[in-house]
Amino acid sequence: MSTLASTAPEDVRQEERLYTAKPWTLIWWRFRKHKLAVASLVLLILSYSGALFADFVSPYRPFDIEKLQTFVPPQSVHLFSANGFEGPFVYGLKRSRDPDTARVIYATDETRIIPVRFFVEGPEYDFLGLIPTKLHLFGLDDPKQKLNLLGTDALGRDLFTRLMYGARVTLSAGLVGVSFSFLLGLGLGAISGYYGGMLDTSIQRLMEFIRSIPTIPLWMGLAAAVPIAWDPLYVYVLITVILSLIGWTYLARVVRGRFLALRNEDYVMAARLSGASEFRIITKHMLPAMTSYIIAALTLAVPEMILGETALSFLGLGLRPPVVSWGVLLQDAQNLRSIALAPWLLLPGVAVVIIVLAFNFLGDGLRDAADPYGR
Amino acid sequence: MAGETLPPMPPERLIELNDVAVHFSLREGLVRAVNGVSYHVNKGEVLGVVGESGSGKSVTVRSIMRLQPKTALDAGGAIRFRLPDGSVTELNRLPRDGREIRSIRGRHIGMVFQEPMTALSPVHSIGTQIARTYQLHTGASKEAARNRAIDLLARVQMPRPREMVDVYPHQLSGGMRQRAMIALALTCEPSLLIADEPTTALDVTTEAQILDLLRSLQAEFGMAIIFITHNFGVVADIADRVAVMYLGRVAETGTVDQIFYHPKHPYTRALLQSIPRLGQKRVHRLKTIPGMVPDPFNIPAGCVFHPRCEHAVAGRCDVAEPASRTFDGGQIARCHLADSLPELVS
Amino acid sequence: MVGFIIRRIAWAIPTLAFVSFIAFFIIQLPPGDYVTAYAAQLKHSGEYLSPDQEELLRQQFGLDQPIFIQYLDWIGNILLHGDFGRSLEWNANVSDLIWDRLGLTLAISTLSMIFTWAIAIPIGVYSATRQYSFFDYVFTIFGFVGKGIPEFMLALVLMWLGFVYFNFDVGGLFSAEYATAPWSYDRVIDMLKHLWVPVVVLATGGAAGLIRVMRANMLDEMGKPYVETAYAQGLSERQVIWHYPVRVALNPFISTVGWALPALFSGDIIAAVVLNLPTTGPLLLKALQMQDMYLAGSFILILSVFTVVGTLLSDILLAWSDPRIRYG
Amino acid sequence: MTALADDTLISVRGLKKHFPIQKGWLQRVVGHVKAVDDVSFDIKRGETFGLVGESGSGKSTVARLILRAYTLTAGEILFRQPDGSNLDISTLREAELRPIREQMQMIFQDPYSSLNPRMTLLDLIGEPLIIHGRGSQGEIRDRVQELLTLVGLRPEYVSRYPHAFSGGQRQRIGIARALALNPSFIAADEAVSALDVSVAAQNINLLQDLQEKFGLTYLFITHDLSMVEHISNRIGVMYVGRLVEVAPTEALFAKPLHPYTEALLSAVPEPDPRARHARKRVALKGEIADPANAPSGCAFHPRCAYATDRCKAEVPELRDMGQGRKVRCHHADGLSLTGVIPA
Repeated sequence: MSTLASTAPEDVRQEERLYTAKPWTLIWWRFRKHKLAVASLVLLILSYSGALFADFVSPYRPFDIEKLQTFVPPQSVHLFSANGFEGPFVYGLKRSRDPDTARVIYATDETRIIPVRFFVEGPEYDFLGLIPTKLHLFGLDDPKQKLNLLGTDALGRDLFTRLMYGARVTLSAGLVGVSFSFLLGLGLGAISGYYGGMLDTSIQRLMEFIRSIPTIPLWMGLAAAVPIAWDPLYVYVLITVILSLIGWTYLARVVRGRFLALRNEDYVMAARLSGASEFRIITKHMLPAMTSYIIAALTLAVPEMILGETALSFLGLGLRPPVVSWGVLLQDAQNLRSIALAPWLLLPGVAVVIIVLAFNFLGDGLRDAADPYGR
Repeated sequence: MAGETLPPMPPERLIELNDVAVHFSLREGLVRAVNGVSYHVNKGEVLGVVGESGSGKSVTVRSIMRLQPKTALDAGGAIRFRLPDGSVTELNRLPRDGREIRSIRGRHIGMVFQEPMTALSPVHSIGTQIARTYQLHTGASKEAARNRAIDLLARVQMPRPREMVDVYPHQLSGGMRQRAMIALALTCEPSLLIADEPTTALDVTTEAQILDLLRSLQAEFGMAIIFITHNFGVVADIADRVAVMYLGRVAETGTVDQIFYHPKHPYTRALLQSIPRLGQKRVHRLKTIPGMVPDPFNIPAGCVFHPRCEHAVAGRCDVAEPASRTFDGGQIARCHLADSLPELVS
Repeated sequence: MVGFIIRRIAWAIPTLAFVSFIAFFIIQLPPGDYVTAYAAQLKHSGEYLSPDQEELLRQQFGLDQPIFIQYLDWIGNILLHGDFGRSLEWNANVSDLIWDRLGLTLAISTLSMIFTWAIAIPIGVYSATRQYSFFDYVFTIFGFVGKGIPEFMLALVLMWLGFVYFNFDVGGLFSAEYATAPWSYDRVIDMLKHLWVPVVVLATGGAAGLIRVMRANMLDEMGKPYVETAYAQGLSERQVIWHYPVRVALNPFISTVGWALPALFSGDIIAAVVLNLPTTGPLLLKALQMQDMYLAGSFILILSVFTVVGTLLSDILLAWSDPRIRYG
Repeated sequence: MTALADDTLISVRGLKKHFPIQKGWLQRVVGHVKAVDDVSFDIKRGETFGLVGESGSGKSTVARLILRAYTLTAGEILFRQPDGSNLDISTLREAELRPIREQMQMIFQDPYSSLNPRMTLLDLIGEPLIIHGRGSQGEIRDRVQELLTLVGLRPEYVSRYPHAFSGGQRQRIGIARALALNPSFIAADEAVSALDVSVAAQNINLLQDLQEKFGLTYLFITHDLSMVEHISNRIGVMYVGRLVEVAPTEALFAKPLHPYTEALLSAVPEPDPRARHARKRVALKGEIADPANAPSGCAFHPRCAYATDRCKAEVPELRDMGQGRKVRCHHADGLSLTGVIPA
């Protein structure tokens, strides 16, 4: 007991805080130490909010065609001009034709300074689908002038705007797909792990079988069977279902493994021997111990779905125009000529890579933090 | 610094540890896992090292083999080992992956680990593992090494050694695996065998078989053994001399009789009294040591055992760390009160 | 061991049967059937089929039979005569179209896999043994990024870089003058010049993943007691690492060989479309886009068979390398 | 159902548990592990019954069967109710078992895995109270604090999580949980084996104090023979799923009747260096048999120095030898075996 007396009261309080911290607090404390994972979390929150408020964040509408503004390169926002500080602005563009190839080329006109304004009026839209408004996060005062942060495509559509709208589809496809897989995986994994026996064996066999089918050809085959004439919304749902049909085995394996491990834990038996009902054991003992692992596994499954959707749409088998998704946007970058002419068309691909990396980092961080009681 | 002033080792001495310290630098702070351990082993002698978990007994023997984890810091002390040609090397000065220490490991010092299940490679047959060691140290042919493996398996009393040589560890029972492990450690007839809790994972009857085997092998090969255990019964069974460790220090060393019948350190006494013995007159309560082993980040000041010691004297035991004191018959205890404790009533 | 292989093969057979059924099912998925599509094609060229004629054709092709009978017909033709049906789009027998391309695909995939392993294993071992060193971090970052970049993206970027900075079209497998030329020494050299791009593209993603797996496995294994035993035997660090933990850490690798090949096939499809390679990928894509279902179904069937066989092979390899499984 | 002697709390009769061995992809049953095979014994009210045996002997399975953690393959478990009647609990369903669970509890070996790390001590120790509706939230909290004090932990620890405690303390938390419902019977499965010597002694003393205070009956399972001698009144020795000998502690240690018991006792390493040469160890040939493939007849015969052809052919019965002793050996009458303590 003299050891206790020799430690400062501050330490004791610290210790007591650790000893009485809730499991999720401990997980959060551990997660916080992964700087990259925390940064990824912030990035993902920003991206998803950007997608949710795409119409507000982007200055234009995704289908606004500007015939005189095709293949405009990304414009950079400046703060200082030759005259000193100006606040955010872009230079005007001078449009001309290359005398040899007759291609349109753009040059910045340093004499024309066009200030970038925040909360400007632009094309009308319904905020969150409810409130009609014209307010946009940023834009130019003069509706004749265009602000193309990431350039434009062959039809003069603003790539930044399309990227934000595309994020809605691509990012949500990951979540929707994962929720489908999750339902399947959790259900079958839990049944398999909890009941065991013949049921477990048959589900195991089924999973083994599904894993022995090459994923992408199967996706492609199924996706190709989706009738072209269908409503884009149906196609979207169907594509995510197809993606999840194959992805669930991984989740089911995680869930089953946890269930099996937990079922044999002494504390679960202790609860049973105290007379706890099946329901109580599952809800009070097993599920709380699994949630953090499942969340980590889900996080790691999202990027697979995003990559799947992008790949299918890129190949023209998934979502098709007029739906805007990152995979659809990348279709424009399929041939060498257009990339050579307008390399910024690859930017949706960069966005995919960043989001996928962020999910991977986040998932890794979560997985490391998932068991705060590791011995 | 200690190395230069140490007296030369007497000729019968095989290995001597002087004031060995091993620390670990962890995120939570510096852990002094081993903090001034001194003991020695003479040729052909069995030293039993006893202590509870966290006493540093395993870390100490790993520093003999220079097998500490990479996070370990050598924090001083000397480990001197006599080679068969009579020369003495200071093991603690050898680089961890150097040629010299490698020529000692497995050849002059063999080691047996606690978990025979995981301590043998799962993807090599036991014969392959033994033969590789033999070839490494003797340059023998494959054929000779295989024969050596069969011979060793026979010597550790494995049934059907000619078949067992091609068997994989997971096909064997715990006791058989431990026999294979011992055969592996004895491949080159080392002069010192380090056994780290070799019987802890085994059942009593198997434990007895392994202890008998070790004893007969020791008579046959004439090697010395450092036998680590937490079981006083096992020590009493096999050791000539005993070192009792507590919190990274040696509390007491002496012959097995001295430790069991005339313990001088209150910790040794308390431990001996806290274990139930067969045929002991039925007592209702066991004697206990109050409190628990402190965690390695909060090692008590003064004598590390004082908070749990029934004889501790305030102002002395909680202030000054006691020095090792030598008594008649070479018994050494680290306690301020070692010669003034009341006689044991047995 | 023999018993194990027999049992394993016995299990592969129902899987193959089921896989083939799925492939057939996919062929049947789009609305309409072969005759509808054939009629549409004829209509395109100005001819017209009456409903009666269509019905007659259906009977002739057995399309009025229940789906299961049709399946038996289809699979029977494949198994007994190697007849995969006819491609409408190419107006040719499917089997004439695919074998050439499959050969090239197999070559590229195998090469990529060897390349992947040659990179991933040493780097994984290095990263694990020098944990938290500078290069460990470099490889870790490579691992993450490599896993995050989809193959087609990498292919696009490589093509763009090659075109803009080296003025060199890295697409295709042959330069224009060799594309249709018969095989010759020069043609092989020309192919090798082009081959590195798909190999790099396919190997990057795979290697990135495998480095991470290898590193994690190695770290796991190196903490195990048998490694300490090996050190205590007097082996040097190099001997210990390559003879013990690497041997064990490779097991999960071996178990993925079977999946690695089909996974490469899958990756190859998309990369090959981008890089315009004369492999199976673009043909399958085209078949799917045109709903040329016999061709597509055959591809799916063959790729699935490869996967099943690959899995079977890796299971056997694993049993061969790990006595715990062999005798388990 | 036969009547129980007045002082008997639990009577186990012909207990069997066979686990199927499944193989292949279709999980066909290719055999059975006879983990427990025809085990019968009584536990008297207020006594400590020790069950010893090597790993794989089935001793833990016996405890789990009595507590009905597993379903039995065969056998009866008679349990005396507080009103004096006895009840066969071997065939009760989970719902019918609930009132029984209040009377019998278990202490686990591993102090780490037996406590849910995501629950506070209040939730952990209070769980049985909540399940059986013992009082309001406030009352449960008071009771948990009382239990903590009882096992020597500070009552203000209620809101801590298990990771705050050392192995020995966790074991005490487990004891407090087992005591929560005032059971009459506790099965302690290797309850102190995982602990350090000095801590094990503290917990053994605690168990003995609690037994005295509440008149508890223990089934004490261990492989540590010195410990079992210290704590038990009577002992059962198991070998490969069968009980080979039952006897009062002193009698068993002084003069075993079964050759296996003799060998087991002689293998115990004694903390007495002078005794090592004085004592003769009974060498056991070979290894403990595999319960999936037990030898014919008496499972011990391949290792037994006294075995005859009869032992190979015929399974011996557990015979009553008088003075509360039972033994499962054909030759028990003719053998004169040596124990490890003076008679």
